[in-house]
Amino acid sequence: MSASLPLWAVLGLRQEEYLKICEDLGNEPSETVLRMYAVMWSEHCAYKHSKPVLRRLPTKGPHVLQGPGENAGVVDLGDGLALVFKIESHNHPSAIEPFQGAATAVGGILRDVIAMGARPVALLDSLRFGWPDEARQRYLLSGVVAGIGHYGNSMGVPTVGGEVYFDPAYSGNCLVNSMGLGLARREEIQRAIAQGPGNPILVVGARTGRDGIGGAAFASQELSGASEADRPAVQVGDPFMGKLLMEALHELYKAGGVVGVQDCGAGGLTSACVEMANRGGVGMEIDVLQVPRREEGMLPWEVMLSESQERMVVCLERGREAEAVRIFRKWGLEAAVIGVVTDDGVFRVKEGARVVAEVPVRSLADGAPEYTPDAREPAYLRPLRAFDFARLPEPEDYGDVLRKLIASPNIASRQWVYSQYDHHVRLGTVVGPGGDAALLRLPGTKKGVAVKIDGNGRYCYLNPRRGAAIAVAEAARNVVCVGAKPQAVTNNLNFGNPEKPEVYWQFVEAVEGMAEACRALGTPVTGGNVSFYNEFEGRPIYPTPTIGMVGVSPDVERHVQPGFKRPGDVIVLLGQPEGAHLGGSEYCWVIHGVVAGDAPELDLDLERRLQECVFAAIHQGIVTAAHDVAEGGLAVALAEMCIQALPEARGCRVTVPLGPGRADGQLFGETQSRVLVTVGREDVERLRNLALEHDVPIRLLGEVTADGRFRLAVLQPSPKEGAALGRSLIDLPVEALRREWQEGLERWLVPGGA
Amino acid sequence: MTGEHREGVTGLPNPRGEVSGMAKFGVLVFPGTNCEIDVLRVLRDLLHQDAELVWYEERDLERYDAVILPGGFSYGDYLRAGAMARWTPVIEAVYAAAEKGRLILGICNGFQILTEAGLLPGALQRNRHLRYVCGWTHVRVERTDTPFTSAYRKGQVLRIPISHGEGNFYADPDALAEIEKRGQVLLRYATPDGQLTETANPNGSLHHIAGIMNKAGNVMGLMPHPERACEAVLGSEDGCGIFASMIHYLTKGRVFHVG
Amino acid sequence: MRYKAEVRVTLRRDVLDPQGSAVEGALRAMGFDGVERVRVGKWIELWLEAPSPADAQSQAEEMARRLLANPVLETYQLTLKEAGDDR
Amino acid sequence: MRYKAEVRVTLRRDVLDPQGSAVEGALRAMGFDGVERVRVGKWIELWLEAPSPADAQSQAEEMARRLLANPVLETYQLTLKEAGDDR
Ligand SMILES: Nc1ncnc2c1ncn2[C@@H]1O[C@H](COP(=O)(O)OP(=O)(O)O)[C@@H](O)[C@H]1O
Ligand SMILES: [Mg+2]
Repeated sequence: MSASLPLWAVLGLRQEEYLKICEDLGNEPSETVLRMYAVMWSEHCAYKHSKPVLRRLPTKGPHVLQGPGENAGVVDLGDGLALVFKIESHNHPSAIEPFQGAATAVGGILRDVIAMGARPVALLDSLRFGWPDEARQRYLLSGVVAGIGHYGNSMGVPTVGGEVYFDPAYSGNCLVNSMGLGLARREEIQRAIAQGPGNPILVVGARTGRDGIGGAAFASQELSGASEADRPAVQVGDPFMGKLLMEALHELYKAGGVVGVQDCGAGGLTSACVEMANRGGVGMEIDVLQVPRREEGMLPWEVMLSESQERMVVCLERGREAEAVRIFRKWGLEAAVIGVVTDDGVFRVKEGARVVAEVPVRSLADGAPEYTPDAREPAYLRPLRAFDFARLPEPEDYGDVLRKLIASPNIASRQWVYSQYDHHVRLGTVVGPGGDAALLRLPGTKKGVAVKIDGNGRYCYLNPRRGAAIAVAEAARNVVCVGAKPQAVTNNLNFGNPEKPEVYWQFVEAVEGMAEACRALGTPVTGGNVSFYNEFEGRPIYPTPTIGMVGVSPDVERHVQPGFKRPGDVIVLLGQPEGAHLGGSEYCWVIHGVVAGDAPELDLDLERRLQECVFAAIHQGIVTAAHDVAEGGLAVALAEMCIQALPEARGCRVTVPLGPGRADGQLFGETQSRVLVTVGREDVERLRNLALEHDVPIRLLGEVTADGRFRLAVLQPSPKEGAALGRSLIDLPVEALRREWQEGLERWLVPGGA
Repeated sequence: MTGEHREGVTGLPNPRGEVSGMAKFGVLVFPGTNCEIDVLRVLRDLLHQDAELVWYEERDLERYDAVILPGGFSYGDYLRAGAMARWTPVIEAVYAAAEKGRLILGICNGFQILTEAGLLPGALQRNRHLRYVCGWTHVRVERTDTPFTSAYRKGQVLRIPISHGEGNFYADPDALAEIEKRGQVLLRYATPDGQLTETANPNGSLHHIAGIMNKAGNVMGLMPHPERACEAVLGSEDGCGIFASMIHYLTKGRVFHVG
Repeated sequence: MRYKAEVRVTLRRDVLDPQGSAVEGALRAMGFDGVERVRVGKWIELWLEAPSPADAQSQAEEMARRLLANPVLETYQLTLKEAGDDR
Repeated sequence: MRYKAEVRVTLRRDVLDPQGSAVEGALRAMGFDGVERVRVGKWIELWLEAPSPADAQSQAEEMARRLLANPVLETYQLTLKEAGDDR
């Protein structure tokens, strides 16, 4: 740290920002004030580079009760119930200390849900690491997974789904995104607002220590080898305290008198208080001496900026303080009145009688300048998109390719991961991890909530606009595959440094693509999170928007899963009948070591029709299994359905008519808008009619067998007019595939193999 | 979950259908307990019993026919799972209830608390592979002449989920021999067809022990979560028999034999 | 007076120590071939006020016996010292 | 020669110790009113073969630094002694 730099520069503010602060204040800020600004105006808190772009997202819909802007989004589920959901990232902390970084991510997202007045009912996680051949990546994965389990399990919230991908692009900067869902009755929804001059402000939960000071600023910088030295004390999550806090808050909500609540996340007390005051259009006065502390000798700005976990700020109606304190004490927690709502629009921090900071709420909360940096298409794109796939040899042994693909750490079973998460607690999990989307039942109704988290960074690297749209489409498709109707989206935008024109271009493109897809599918965005500066030593990660999609099932009994159920059932491909798209595929990466081409094409209109058709078919009760075609393409999707089949239905015989393009592209390419379903012979006609009605292409591929073999043949047009030649390409015992799939990930992780 | 499938509920044709009487259950809540609502739902909504939550500071459990210590993370599972809950006021009352022959059932964390309290022998160590593990397991019923297992057939294999980081049952060789000799083992992890193989043991428990009772036969602890296996829509109804057995015993005043 | 008790909790000899074995395996994999055996236990420091060293000692003993170690699995060793202001 | 290294791993001062706090609360609730503060760390014993005490020391140091303690959160103290046949 150079002595010659002014404090504002050391704290990461730009000169123009400093000047604007002076202007807003009418004088030069004190150190305390400046430090609060540095945090509140950091990218992480102020969304300086993203706000203008995020406005392009559709956020309204008939079911949306709360769009972006509160702690979490809310959609109406009918029957007086509301679903609260939100996603958060904890990428940098997890790269430094995977266990605690991931644990605190879960704690944070749960407090967002709790702050909305809801009971958390489910968690999902979206993870990205470098290739698992590096010991460091395995260490990160193990730590992150254990950390997520540590917090979620202890809180009694099931982790019902998620995703894990490996790619060298994430070697220096892993991604840890965590999604939380909660349920509340509509009238129980809380807001993060402070109102009513004279009303008391309380901090509840844990004591305040020096941990995590500057965390928001830390998240707003690139990682480098040198990050170690200047990072804040690592925050340690305390799920036990988190659980007590949750119970105490729910008791408090029930008791009444709560005006508003907000979780203390990035920016600590400052951020929570200022945002609450800003939403209410009021001022606030805080006395740092009233804040219960864990450490001695803390300075006022340390108290105001600490990111100690398991704390919330509550604004109560006057006179309700004693009751609140009693409730928190019952749960063994602190609840301290630290300030009061005022009517002057000023955020005033005092240390006893001494005023240490006075700032206009609006300036601190909302006054950061917005930036629209230059955007430039990255130079890497042209050569990559021009890649000549003819250079890649076609496989000699398709069975061997399938074995390798199914064992890829990006496709293999994730059981090693999700077995470390309690996914049953609360008795709501009808479909847990392992299938397409998770399905939770809604107590007291026949209905259910489906949820999926999705995002393919490789597609976005090749085409951020289309890649983001695919993420939305795929998440929705997965939700449909368990019998639910997609409703709304939360998202986490993980990108590099937005001040780089190439990264900013990726960002803008991705948001546009996401917006298009959300519009086309009728799934508004109710919130999300932006994580920039995901770089290591100057190299950005793949642009990685993750989409959290929620849907509603009218009848949870009518759900299906990917595994085959009955020998003799007919296997049907709905959606895009032909396609040999190789770009960005797992096949190209695993077999040829190539990441190139363009992301697969996406016809959003066909996608919507397909989803409506699958939904209708499931609710007519004719579908016995359903699975979307994703990474690994048609052959892998079929293999997954075999592997997950009931013992008596473990096998299939399919014939794929070859269309234009390479056979490997047709079997392993990741052509979009495809769903595989099975139906009984007697129902094929009904399915055909449905497909016709929805204008969705339909192709019968074969049937489920009981012989334990995976048989795939292709039909090639023969030189003779009108005839076709059948050729068997794959004939393997399902058990062999199952073993590859089951052990594919574990082989990397468990010493000495699975 | 994939590849594991229910055998269909055996034993009582309909374990719930057999439940006629009503007993009074106290379900204990320690700071950090998180399965109390699940247990309550099964007892009240599915089995129509009189059940209520009991805060850990309660010192009197006289009014309950049976006491259940549900799963979760009492005191965060810090130090050792169950270690701190064991020293809370309600445990004195649990001793008294056990003494009087009331039924006591500890599930998962509840089992850990009961061993810490010395109401059940042995201890639950960290899982052999050191990872938390959640998933479906199969357990074989070793005895049916007890108040907790009478709704099952001997040798019946139940499909019930587990979810724990410290479920690795340990007792020193003498204690273990004693437990076996007295027939205190009620459930063992097994394959779906009842074999005791290495891979069927999810946590390294000695002798595949998943559930045991005390010498007197009125205190049981088990690591699997029977309350999570009481509805077909959640994947299994096999766990219901534990509660059904208890209710039968409490309302008919005797152990009930099926077969 | 303030005292500091240090309690070392170790697994009994005959109890398997999966964590110790894992560390041992990891150390060998890192190239520390000389490692023969590793055992992992707990190290608990506690500060307390007590009227006398004897009282502090007996309190600390009791805490260790009742809560800090589980006799089925573990044994403990305790040392007591006067504590200044170190925490 | 055989050596035994004892490694005490403790949380850094400024790092929150939820486990310690919970134990502290439990001890007070058990009636040990004099308890002021509890911190929970690890106690690792390892036995190793090494050509000399200096070598054993430097190996043990390296193990502690690289694996046994997580420098982001913890610090360690190491003592080395010659080991007989005790395990
Ligand atoms: N990190 C994770 N946490 C929990 N569940 C996961 C995680 N990663 C994957 N899963 C679950 O494993 C299954 C397969 O994952 P994935 O291959 O990513 O599915 P998809 O191709 O449908 O995106 C899904 O049910 C998913 O929810
Ligand atoms: Mg899928």
